[in-house]
Amino acid sequence: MARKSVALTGDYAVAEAMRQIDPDVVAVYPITPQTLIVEKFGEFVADGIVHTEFVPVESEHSALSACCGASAAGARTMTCTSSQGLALMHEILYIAAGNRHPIVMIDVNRALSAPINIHGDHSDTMGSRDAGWIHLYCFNGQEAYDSTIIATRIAENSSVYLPVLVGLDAFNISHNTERIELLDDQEVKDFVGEFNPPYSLLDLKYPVSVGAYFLPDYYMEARRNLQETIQNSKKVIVEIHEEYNKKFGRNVPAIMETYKIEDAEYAILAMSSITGVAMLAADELRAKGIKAGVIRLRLFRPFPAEELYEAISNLKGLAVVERADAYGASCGPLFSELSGACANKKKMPLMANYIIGLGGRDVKIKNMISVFEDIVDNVEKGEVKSLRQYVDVKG
Amino acid sequence: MKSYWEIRWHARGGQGAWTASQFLASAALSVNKYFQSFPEFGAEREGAPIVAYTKISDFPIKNYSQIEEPDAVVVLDPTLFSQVPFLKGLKSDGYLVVNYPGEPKQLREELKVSPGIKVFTVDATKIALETLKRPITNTTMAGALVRATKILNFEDVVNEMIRSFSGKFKKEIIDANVNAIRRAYEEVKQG
Amino acid sequence: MAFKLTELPKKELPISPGHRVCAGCPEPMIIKQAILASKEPVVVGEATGCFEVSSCIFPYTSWNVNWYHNAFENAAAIVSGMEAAYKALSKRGKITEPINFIAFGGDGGTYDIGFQALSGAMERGHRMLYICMDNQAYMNTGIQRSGATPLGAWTTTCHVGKVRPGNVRASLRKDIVAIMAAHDIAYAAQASLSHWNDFMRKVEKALSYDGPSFITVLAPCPRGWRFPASETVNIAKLAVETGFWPLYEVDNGQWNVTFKPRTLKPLEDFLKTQGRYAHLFKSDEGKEVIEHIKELVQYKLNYINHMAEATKGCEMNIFGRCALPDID
Amino acid sequence: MNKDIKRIEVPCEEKLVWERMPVGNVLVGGANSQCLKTGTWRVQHPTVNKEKCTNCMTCWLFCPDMSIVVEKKGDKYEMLGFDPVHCKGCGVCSKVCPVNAIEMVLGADFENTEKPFLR
Repeated sequence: MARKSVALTGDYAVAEAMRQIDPDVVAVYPITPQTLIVEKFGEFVADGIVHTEFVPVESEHSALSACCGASAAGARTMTCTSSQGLALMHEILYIAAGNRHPIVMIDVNRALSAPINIHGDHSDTMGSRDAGWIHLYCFNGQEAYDSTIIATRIAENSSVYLPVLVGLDAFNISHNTERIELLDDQEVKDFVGEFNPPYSLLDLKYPVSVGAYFLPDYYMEARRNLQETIQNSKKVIVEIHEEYNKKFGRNVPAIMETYKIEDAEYAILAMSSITGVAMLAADELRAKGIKAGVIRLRLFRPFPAEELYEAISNLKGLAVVERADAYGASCGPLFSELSGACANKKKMPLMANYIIGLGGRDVKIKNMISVFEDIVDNVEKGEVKSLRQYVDVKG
Repeated sequence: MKSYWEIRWHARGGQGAWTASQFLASAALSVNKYFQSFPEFGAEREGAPIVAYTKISDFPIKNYSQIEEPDAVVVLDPTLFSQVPFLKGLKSDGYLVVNYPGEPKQLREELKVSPGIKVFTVDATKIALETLKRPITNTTMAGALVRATKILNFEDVVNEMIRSFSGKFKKEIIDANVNAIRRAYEEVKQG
Repeated sequence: MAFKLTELPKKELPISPGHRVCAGCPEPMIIKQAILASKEPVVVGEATGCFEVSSCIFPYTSWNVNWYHNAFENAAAIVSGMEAAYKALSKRGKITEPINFIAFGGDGGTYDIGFQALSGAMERGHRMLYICMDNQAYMNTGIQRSGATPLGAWTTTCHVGKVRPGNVRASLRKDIVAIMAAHDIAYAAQASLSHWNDFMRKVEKALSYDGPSFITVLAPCPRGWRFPASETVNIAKLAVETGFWPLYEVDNGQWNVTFKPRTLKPLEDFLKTQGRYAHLFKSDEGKEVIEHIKELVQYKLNYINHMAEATKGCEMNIFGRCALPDID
Repeated sequence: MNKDIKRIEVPCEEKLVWERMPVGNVLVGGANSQCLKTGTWRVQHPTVNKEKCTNCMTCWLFCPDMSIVVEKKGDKYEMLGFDPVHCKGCGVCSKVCPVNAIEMVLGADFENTEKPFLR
């Protein structure tokens, strides 16, 4: 079926998805480069195109707090933020997950201060990775659009009821006008369906107390339960992606996208938009006879340990390329995550960690080629010269 | 015919370079091509020299990095000459399309453009003042670019302009814009 | 409308026994009075604090009304969200019953850490009542100084020492009612649990407006103020009768004194009931501080009276209403 | 505590294992804290002289522990005494009583879990 394609920035594509979902409550605070979403959605509100109660709060902390209140009151709730905004929400991120508020949040991945920088990297969401939210990372504007719709279904699934974060890269995606294929409004409406909340503060027949104080006698049980819930959500995440893809003829990967990995000896594992240049680099290496491939990880939480191991176990060398660093740690967050997930695995490739594209430093094909060359060199020499390296840094 | 184009736009903040870039993108959409259009990610404010990018392709674009070696460079404002190295990275067989009242030869000498690069000039400011009554050269220069590179079919571009302006602007304004882009298309000189 | 005490037990109590606040705690008294004053069902959002941690310790709750706790500094923000959800779901016909939204916070969650969220919620015009249970220090964490701690009072972060006479500050305390009134909300008031009818009428009035409202209620804390648990209500009463805690409201821009003691009792009658002021009576320097407190108390009384005089006839039924038509 | 109002008694003693924690750790059905016997905190307890008592309900309004037992008699409410299971013995009732009908007595009287403290 031929669908309508339009020219939209990544942010506008998200705003369109939000318009079609027509959430009950959206509480937001503006921050570059998320502002285009807020502004566009604000237009829909001003024109009465959506039914949403739009709450333009006075901080991100209050944005997520208001979202929690709205979600606890049984409303379909969304917000969006970026960088410092997500950092300011940090406290409430854990509460939203602990209280099982199925909030969908779009985060335009931007670097954290200091030094202040408004450009793209993943330090913001990586800093919030353990809060109990499901994390989906988008390749482009199309995927940001699709993910916004998919995330709503995942969050509100009765065996999930967890908040979902959708990450798209600052500027390269958020402000990049691309060809976006939209679904019909009715298709989206039918796909997301009605929100059936786990409980509601507005239901006067069944009084609820939400947000109880936990003493040491029950705190661990609550947290253990949350761990199980998010781990089990993977199955639902895959099912909902399959349903979406089948229904609308899409090809949105639930967990990861692999590129020429079947026979690959060397691969780059990365997330979001920078994997495109990695794929182009792999093509160039293959032209030189080096069997290169790429894994784009889309689902970061719950971390798909088995699937990733499956994808990397036959490689000779794996370069984990990240747009985030972990200060004082021995490697970046994705690398430590993967290493932890694969502890005790027998068949592991030689692995090295490459930090790239921090604060919007442009990631080019040649950078990815140099990463491939370095991992090939490591494998040939049989040792990793340095576990963590910085790509394209003056020095 | 090239299946993948990378274009860099030079202007001042407020002159509508990104708008022109996006307009070209939507014209590409109307003929079922793939594209990207994005501003340089800086903190520039109105008046400062700025850069915008367009990528147009027959297949989905995987590359989300900025453009280092454009196939074409478009300059909206001749007063940028002394300040912006807009020849930087331009492919040796690329296209340079400039809002410039003089002959292409003159410009080639003035800027010491290397011989492989095809130089085009058009007095877009004059056209804009005569048609739009304002020195806004963004869509005008899009017309010149299309003539120079044949990246898109010119009538498709005009149709997209009429389509996207309809409903937003009065008929006189649409007509004036169509007139501007058409004149730029016709008056562009190669040398 | 005056409330008839003998008829109040008709209504279900919003909270049940078994909660674990200190004996003689004023907070359950305030919550009880506030919610009993609402004709419509109430949904509560509460900031982290004494009553919050004591009234709902998993797996037990003392709440008979829908109750939501999220964090310390965001009671006003969570209730904004609840109210927005109510509006949205009403618009879609998913909810038809009238509901009043009340946020409860301590003075720390109101004057200090929750101040920004409160200001935002008041300014945006949500239909909610924010009630500050004002015990003038961080009691939940062990009696530390807050922006509400009055001049000269002892707390565990403004000790009485060789060079410091308890809480040192430039004013008696932050004037939270005036700050809230400056948001041009329909209703802001100061109340005391001892004057229950005055307080309940204020709650009723606040809830009658289609917009945000704010009441701060004095909550004498036996542990934090150092007095016997049985004296809670009496001390609240003395605070009113000595002018330390005047009862007034700012109703649609009009300042009104809602209770005027015929003659003010000496301020010492209030101060000497509490261990937090005991040091002031033991030295000449302390007595100087008392004199200064008296001046500040008198200043505030004059200020309120002047405001009442100055705003006479200013009452405008214009605040708090949303001018937007419903868009469907 | 108003006897007219039906309370939902949630089994308090059941130990929850992690698999059975409610979604969002939400407690449903209203107050269930009545099973917590805060009366054990008491070192003194109130007694009421019903001959003086005017059933004005002031003690009922101020009691922080909802431990004033009242019952509807005809169209009026009558104060019957105190809830010995929950009364923490703070003594607020004795201070707010406008007719001095309530007096605090030393001793917790824990054995008394049935009879309200009447004099």
